[in-house]
Amino acid sequence: TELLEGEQESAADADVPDEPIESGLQTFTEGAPSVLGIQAEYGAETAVRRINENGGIAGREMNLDVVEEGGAYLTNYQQFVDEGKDVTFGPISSSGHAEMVPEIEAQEVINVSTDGTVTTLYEEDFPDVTYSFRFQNHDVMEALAAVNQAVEVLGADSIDTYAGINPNYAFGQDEMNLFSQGIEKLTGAEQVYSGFPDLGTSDMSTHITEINGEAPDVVFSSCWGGDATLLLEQGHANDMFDNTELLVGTVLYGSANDMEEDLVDGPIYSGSRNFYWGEPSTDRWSPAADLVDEVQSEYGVVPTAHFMSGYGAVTAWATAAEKAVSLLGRWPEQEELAMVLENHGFFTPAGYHTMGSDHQGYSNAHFGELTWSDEHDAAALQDVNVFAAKNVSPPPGEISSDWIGSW
Amino acid sequence: MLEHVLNGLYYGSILFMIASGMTIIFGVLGILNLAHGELYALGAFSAFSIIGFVAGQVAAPTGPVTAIVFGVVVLAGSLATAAVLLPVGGALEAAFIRPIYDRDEVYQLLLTYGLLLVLTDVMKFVWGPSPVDLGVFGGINEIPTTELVGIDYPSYNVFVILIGIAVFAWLVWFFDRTKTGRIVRATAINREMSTAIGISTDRMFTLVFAIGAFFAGFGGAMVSIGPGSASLGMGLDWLVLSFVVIVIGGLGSLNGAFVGSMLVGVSSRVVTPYYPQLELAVPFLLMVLVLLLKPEGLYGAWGEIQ
Amino acid sequence: MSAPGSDDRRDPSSPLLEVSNLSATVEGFEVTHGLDLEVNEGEAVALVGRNGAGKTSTFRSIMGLTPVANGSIRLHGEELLDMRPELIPKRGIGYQPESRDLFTGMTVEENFRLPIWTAGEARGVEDEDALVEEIFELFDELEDRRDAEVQNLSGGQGKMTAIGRALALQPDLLILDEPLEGLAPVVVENVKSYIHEIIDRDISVLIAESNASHVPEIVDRMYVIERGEIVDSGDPEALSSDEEIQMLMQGGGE
Amino acid sequence: MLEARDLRKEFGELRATDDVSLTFGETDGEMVFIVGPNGAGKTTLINLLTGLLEPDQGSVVVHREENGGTVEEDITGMAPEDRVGEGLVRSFQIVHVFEEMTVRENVRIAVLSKHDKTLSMRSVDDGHEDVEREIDELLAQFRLEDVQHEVAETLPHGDRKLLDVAMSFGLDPTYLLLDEPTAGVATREKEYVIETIVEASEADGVTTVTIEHDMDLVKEYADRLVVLHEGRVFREGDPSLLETDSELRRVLLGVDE
Amino acid sequence: MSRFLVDRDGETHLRLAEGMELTKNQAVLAAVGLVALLIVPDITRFTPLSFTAIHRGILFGLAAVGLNLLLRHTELVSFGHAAFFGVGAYAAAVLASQFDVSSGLLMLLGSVLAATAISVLIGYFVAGYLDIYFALLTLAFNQVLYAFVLQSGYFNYSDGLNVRPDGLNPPALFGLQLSSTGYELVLYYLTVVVLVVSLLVMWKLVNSPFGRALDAIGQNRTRARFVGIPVEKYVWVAFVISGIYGGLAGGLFALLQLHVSPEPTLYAFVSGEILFMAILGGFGTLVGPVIGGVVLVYLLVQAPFYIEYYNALTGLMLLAVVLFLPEGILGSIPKIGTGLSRRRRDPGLLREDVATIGSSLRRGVSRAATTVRIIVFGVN
Ligand SMILES: Nc1ncnc2c1ncn2[C@@H]1O[C@H](COP(=O)(O)OP(=O)(O)OP(=O)(O)O)[C@@H](O)[C@H]1O
Ligand SMILES: Nc1ncnc2c1ncn2[C@@H]1O[C@H](COP(=O)(O)OP(=O)(O)OP(=O)(O)O)[C@@H](O)[C@H]1O
Ligand SMILES: [Mg+2]
Ligand SMILES: [Mg+2]
Repeated sequence: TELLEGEQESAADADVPDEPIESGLQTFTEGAPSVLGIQAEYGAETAVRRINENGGIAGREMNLDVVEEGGAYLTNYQQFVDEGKDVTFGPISSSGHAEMVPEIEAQEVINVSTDGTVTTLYEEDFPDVTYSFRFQNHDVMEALAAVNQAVEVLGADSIDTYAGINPNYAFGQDEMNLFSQGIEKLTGAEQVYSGFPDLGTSDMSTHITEINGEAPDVVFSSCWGGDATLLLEQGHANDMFDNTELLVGTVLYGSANDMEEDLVDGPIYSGSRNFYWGEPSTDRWSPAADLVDEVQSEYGVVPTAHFMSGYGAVTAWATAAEKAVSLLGRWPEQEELAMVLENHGFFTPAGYHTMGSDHQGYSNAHFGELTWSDEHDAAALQDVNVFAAKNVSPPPGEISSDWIGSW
Repeated sequence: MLEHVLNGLYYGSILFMIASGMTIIFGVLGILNLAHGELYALGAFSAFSIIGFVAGQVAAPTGPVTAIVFGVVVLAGSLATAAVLLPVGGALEAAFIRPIYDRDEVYQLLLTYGLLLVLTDVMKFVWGPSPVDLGVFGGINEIPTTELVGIDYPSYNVFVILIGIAVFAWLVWFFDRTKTGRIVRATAINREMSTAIGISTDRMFTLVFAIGAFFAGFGGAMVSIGPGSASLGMGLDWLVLSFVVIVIGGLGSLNGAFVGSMLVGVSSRVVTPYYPQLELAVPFLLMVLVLLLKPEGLYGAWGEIQ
Repeated sequence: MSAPGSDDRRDPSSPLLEVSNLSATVEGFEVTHGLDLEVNEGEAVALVGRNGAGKTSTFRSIMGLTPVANGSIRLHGEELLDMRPELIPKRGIGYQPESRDLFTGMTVEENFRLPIWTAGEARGVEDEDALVEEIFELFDELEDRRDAEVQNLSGGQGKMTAIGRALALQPDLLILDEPLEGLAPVVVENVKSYIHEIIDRDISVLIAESNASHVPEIVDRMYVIERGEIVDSGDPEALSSDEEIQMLMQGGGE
Repeated sequence: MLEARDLRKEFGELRATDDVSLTFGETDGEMVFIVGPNGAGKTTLINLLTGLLEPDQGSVVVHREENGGTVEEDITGMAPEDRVGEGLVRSFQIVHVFEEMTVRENVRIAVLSKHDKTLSMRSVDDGHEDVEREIDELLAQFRLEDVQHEVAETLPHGDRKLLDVAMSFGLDPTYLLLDEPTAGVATREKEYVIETIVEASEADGVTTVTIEHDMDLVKEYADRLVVLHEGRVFREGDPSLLETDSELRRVLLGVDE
Repeated sequence: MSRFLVDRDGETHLRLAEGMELTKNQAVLAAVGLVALLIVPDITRFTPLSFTAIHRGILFGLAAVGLNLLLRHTELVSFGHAAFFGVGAYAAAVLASQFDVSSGLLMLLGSVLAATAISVLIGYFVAGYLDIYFALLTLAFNQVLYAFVLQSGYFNYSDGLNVRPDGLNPPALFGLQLSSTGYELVLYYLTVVVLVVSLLVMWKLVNSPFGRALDAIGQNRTRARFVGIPVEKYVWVAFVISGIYGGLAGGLFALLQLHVSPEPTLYAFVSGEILFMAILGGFGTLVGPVIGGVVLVYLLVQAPFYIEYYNALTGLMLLAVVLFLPEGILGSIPKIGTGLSRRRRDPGLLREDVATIGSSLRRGVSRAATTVRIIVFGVN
């Protein structure tokens, strides 16, 4: 009978070890950045749970260890490798990711980063890697989606000035940079102010005061987590939304669970990376349709794009592993799996993704107006625009700023 | 410009509430309390529970009367929050810090650092690893204080600036005018002789630590009520900033802590828009500058409260 | 400056201060060994001995500032060793330490007022201002420096302030540790006469002095201390004429 | 010769040193005593001379014999440690020693400094025999051999004073300024301390300037007397003034005649 | 007695060089320590101990040894040692990523030079300050540097720089381009050599007249000045030496981590940690800071893998050291040694210990409760 069953399902008779797959995730589990990190953890856990409920990967069950990434990226990865993990996920931090890439190449254990978003990372610093991947969109997709959204809402002609409030570290600087390039190219607008409050600050009033003074048409922000709520709270308190036409934030929605109803009031548009649970329409596909309810009942939060960074990273690797087993008829070596991951396409509740040949994920980008959902008692997006990957990110191998320059 | 200055005063007021506690504790106990930032964080977290509960008992403001009621309720809540820190501070002093007064000061650093780590995890245990946000900020800003005087500025910030000034005035009054205050100062200056004139130094120290914790908690509540949220590790930056403040002002000097806070607050807010890259460095540059010009700080008093 | 009213903890039959079998330790070393000492009501007593004999340590033990391994210290018959140290001044001992230990950053006047605030009630002080003025009358050199912060006083001015502060407790017993050290001759004479005045006001005095020549003029009785033990006691005049004692007192011969 | 020229120092309203001009060491090995009531400005004067305080006005000048002539050097504003190099050494009213070092180590620091060896990286225990020998001599001179391995902070008060003075001597002073070296020292030892100072100053031609409150000692040992009062030089001259000058006796001793 | 054995105060001392002597116990401890250092790579292969965590601890320990020169001798608490550590690390990283220097040793040289330069500069400003002012002024310079690096594109902002000359492979050591495990091993032994040499140099230094002069400065500045020691200059020199140790450690850290970013190398809390390592290990000893470094780094790095409340674990352990090992870990070994041997002889003492700890805990709690009651309710 074993043989018979084997014939039906090619993967099942493959030469696959019995012991479970050991995997490790490093993410921000506490403090201010845990707003993202815990979503990513929930996402990864949800993906693993679903995998195991469906019989594992080629029959192998999957275990996931989670550790706080704060400052210890490299050590965390090394410890995971020491413990014999088959695959590792994370981190969120872009500097952590940059630090890890060469080590991953040296240790030859695949890592799929959940986030780690600075554009130059794979474009310029590590154009040619084997074992290191990132699932998430890179900054350019977010920033350009924001540009497109602004143009969509106000029209290119009525955008003359813009300003930015972005967190003071590589990610924030990168996002502002790309946004400037994009919006100046499309509208010829002029930058009137750009402030970089500290990451995790408790006061942004200076920057908001400056914005009020300059009254730009568009304000761009890549603030996330507590910074995003802070921006909205202080923005409202200081009447910032009376002084600007539009606030486009790349990941304001990441703080959906922390926002109060009165905060989302005003011309505020937020990106949600590759995932928003109303988009793409998920009614017919149960993994997507059930997700929001499942997450709300399991964890008491609505899943955000950062949830999908954990979910997607695990799924990217798991689907590639399954594909490799069915191709090879045995469990793949790290190198083989890495090859399968390149140009690998797969589905998540966020739709269809591809892992580019440059080792970073490509997917559609979502942008919508921030509103309040009574049903989920959390912030939500309405009138969501979906920008196709090829419109907001350069083709693999091309450098973003060159590509924007060629518009 | 006026707004930048106001922003600076707002920021400085919160800083003062934290730094003043630190100054008092340093001035009297001679302890540089590295856990002070965590006491502040504890205040922020407690505010989430206490004010959250208290404010939940009244409706958010709709008109002037309800606004005032709401404001009073929140203020009472923040006092209650700070009051929670009194026993916490007192207990920490009596149980951990008291045994090491006579030890080399570096052990005091190590011990308070240990407390810092433990307190962080206590908060993680009680409130979980993620930030919590109180969310009454918007409600307070509906209180139309500033429109009444014709400027358009968030009521909450004005409220905090006023509280900062009130706290300063109270502290100065307490230490300079009241007998208890001056007895505390005497204890700070010479423990043995204080004992020899009948002061219970143990109790004074506990009291002072508790007062320091009280104001840290009050500062925490202010931030928690405000646009910020309570999160683990939120105390670290403020801890370092309070160092800056008390050094600029002069160690152990309350006037110094006040002027220092306001200087740090205003200068960083005024400089930032013109030289955004300096936002992080301004307080430290200011500190270096002050120390090079006036080595003992603006009101240097070497361990005495004045 | 009168002593406060009756107190039921007191035992009228015992001496004012009774130190017996005292062994005090400093940094783990025993510095006095079974020392006995008495001060009666209205009496002025000196503790005389060379440097390091243990005078300061004895005083600090009485004030509860130096740990005591063994022995007993009674004031009005009440054991002080069982007491929290801050209660000792409230029971009526005023202490002028060897190094002045003033409350720096505060004025002379504040230094006088502090003890009244902390222990005035226990000492039965009724009129704070009057007591302070009385002390300034005693040390009229300080009158000018009343509002000076004490760290800016000269050596002698500081010493006077320290004595004045002890007096502000309205003590029954005044302990003076080397009150004449570093004082100009003119002030030495003054302080001596103040001490007489103090004694006249029914305050008992216990003085440590390493300079033996002043002692007979001040006290009624003296103890000679050597290496943490009392080696002799009695009338100062008589003792001072004793050759051997003279040697010990003056810190000579070994 | 050490000269104070028109020195003035004010603390707020109070003029602690008021236009003081004095010279010390006109004759070799001169022993000058500074006396005066408490708060007269004695310590302040020494602080000004040794560089602990900077004067508001006036200067401190050292005269040196060089190639037969005398050279004047204005040392106002010079750092205290450099004045030590000029031979200007002091002790303190409140004892300043290295509390956690033994007596011997304390003295060693002074002697090493005298020999300009404090930057040396050779081990302390080896190769500094001359230093060790000098330490032995000093310890003997100040009767500190018995306690040489005691830690300074555990010493009785008198021995600490002695140590303080011994260290000053270890620096090979030309001018030694001593702030109440005998205060708190038992009577017999007082004489001993002063006698040691006298001997040493005579032997090496050290000019000593000593603040003292004990007039018996002053009468016995002073070559010259300087009386300060309210910041000014009130009297200057022979110690016999103490017997003869009735105004001085009133100010200093409180004797009304 | 042979050339290497000398007799002092009736005890045989092992004589290493002029003025460098060890008592018997010290010699045994030193030998054990050295052997332990050498076999760390083997031990970690057979046990779950983490090799890199220990390596990292030793590096930080080296920085702490440098800091201890100020702490133990001039009695100055530096809260800004990360400035040198970070500058050392960044110097290596800049050489590797901006100048394509591929030799690890050259990078180390760069670290030392950069740290020297920066400590000369900072030292010039801080040498005249004391106590807490010194501590906080060093902290301020540290933070200014941190803010500067964080804002600077040259240093690649918060993302930091790679210490890989060709982008992927580690630098060459002794001219060898090694595989990753080989590189780690060679680097480890290089670290051990650097550490031992640094310790010997420090030993020599603190036992020289210069070391004594620093002691004198620490104990009484005024007096030191008045025995003719140019206090500020000497403090400055000590500061620079201490900075060089920090820079060296930072350079090695860069070589180990192969990536340098501001937060783990330059942030004020790194300074704090270096300070705490010295205290934890026993700042009254020469080697204590190394032990403190290994222990603290190990706890900070590894604890998160084992328990959720890892901060509390570290914190409690620090509290325990402060309260029960009053001289730090190494500093308390002699006392523990005698205590243990007494207990071996008299096991009854052990029961007493438990009773003492119990009662002191109880006392602490009741003391806390009483005081709090008094404060809150005002009842006595
Ligand atoms: N901190 C200390 N550590 C160890 N021993 C000490 C300490 N302080 C004092 N002693 C010792 O205690 C003994 C008694 O000292 P004490 O100060 O009581 O003497 P004293 O009679 O008051 O001397 P003096 O006339 O100098 O004031 C001395 O032998 C001294 O060495
Ligand atoms: N730092 C200071 N600030 C303000 N006033 C000071 C300061 N130092 C000294 N004084 C004042 O200057 C005057 C002279 O002080 P100084 O110490 O020189 O006196 P002295 O002659 O040494 O007295 P004594 O014999 O009592 O030691 C005193 O009135 C003193 O109060
Ligand atoms: Mg004494
Ligand atoms: Mg004087």
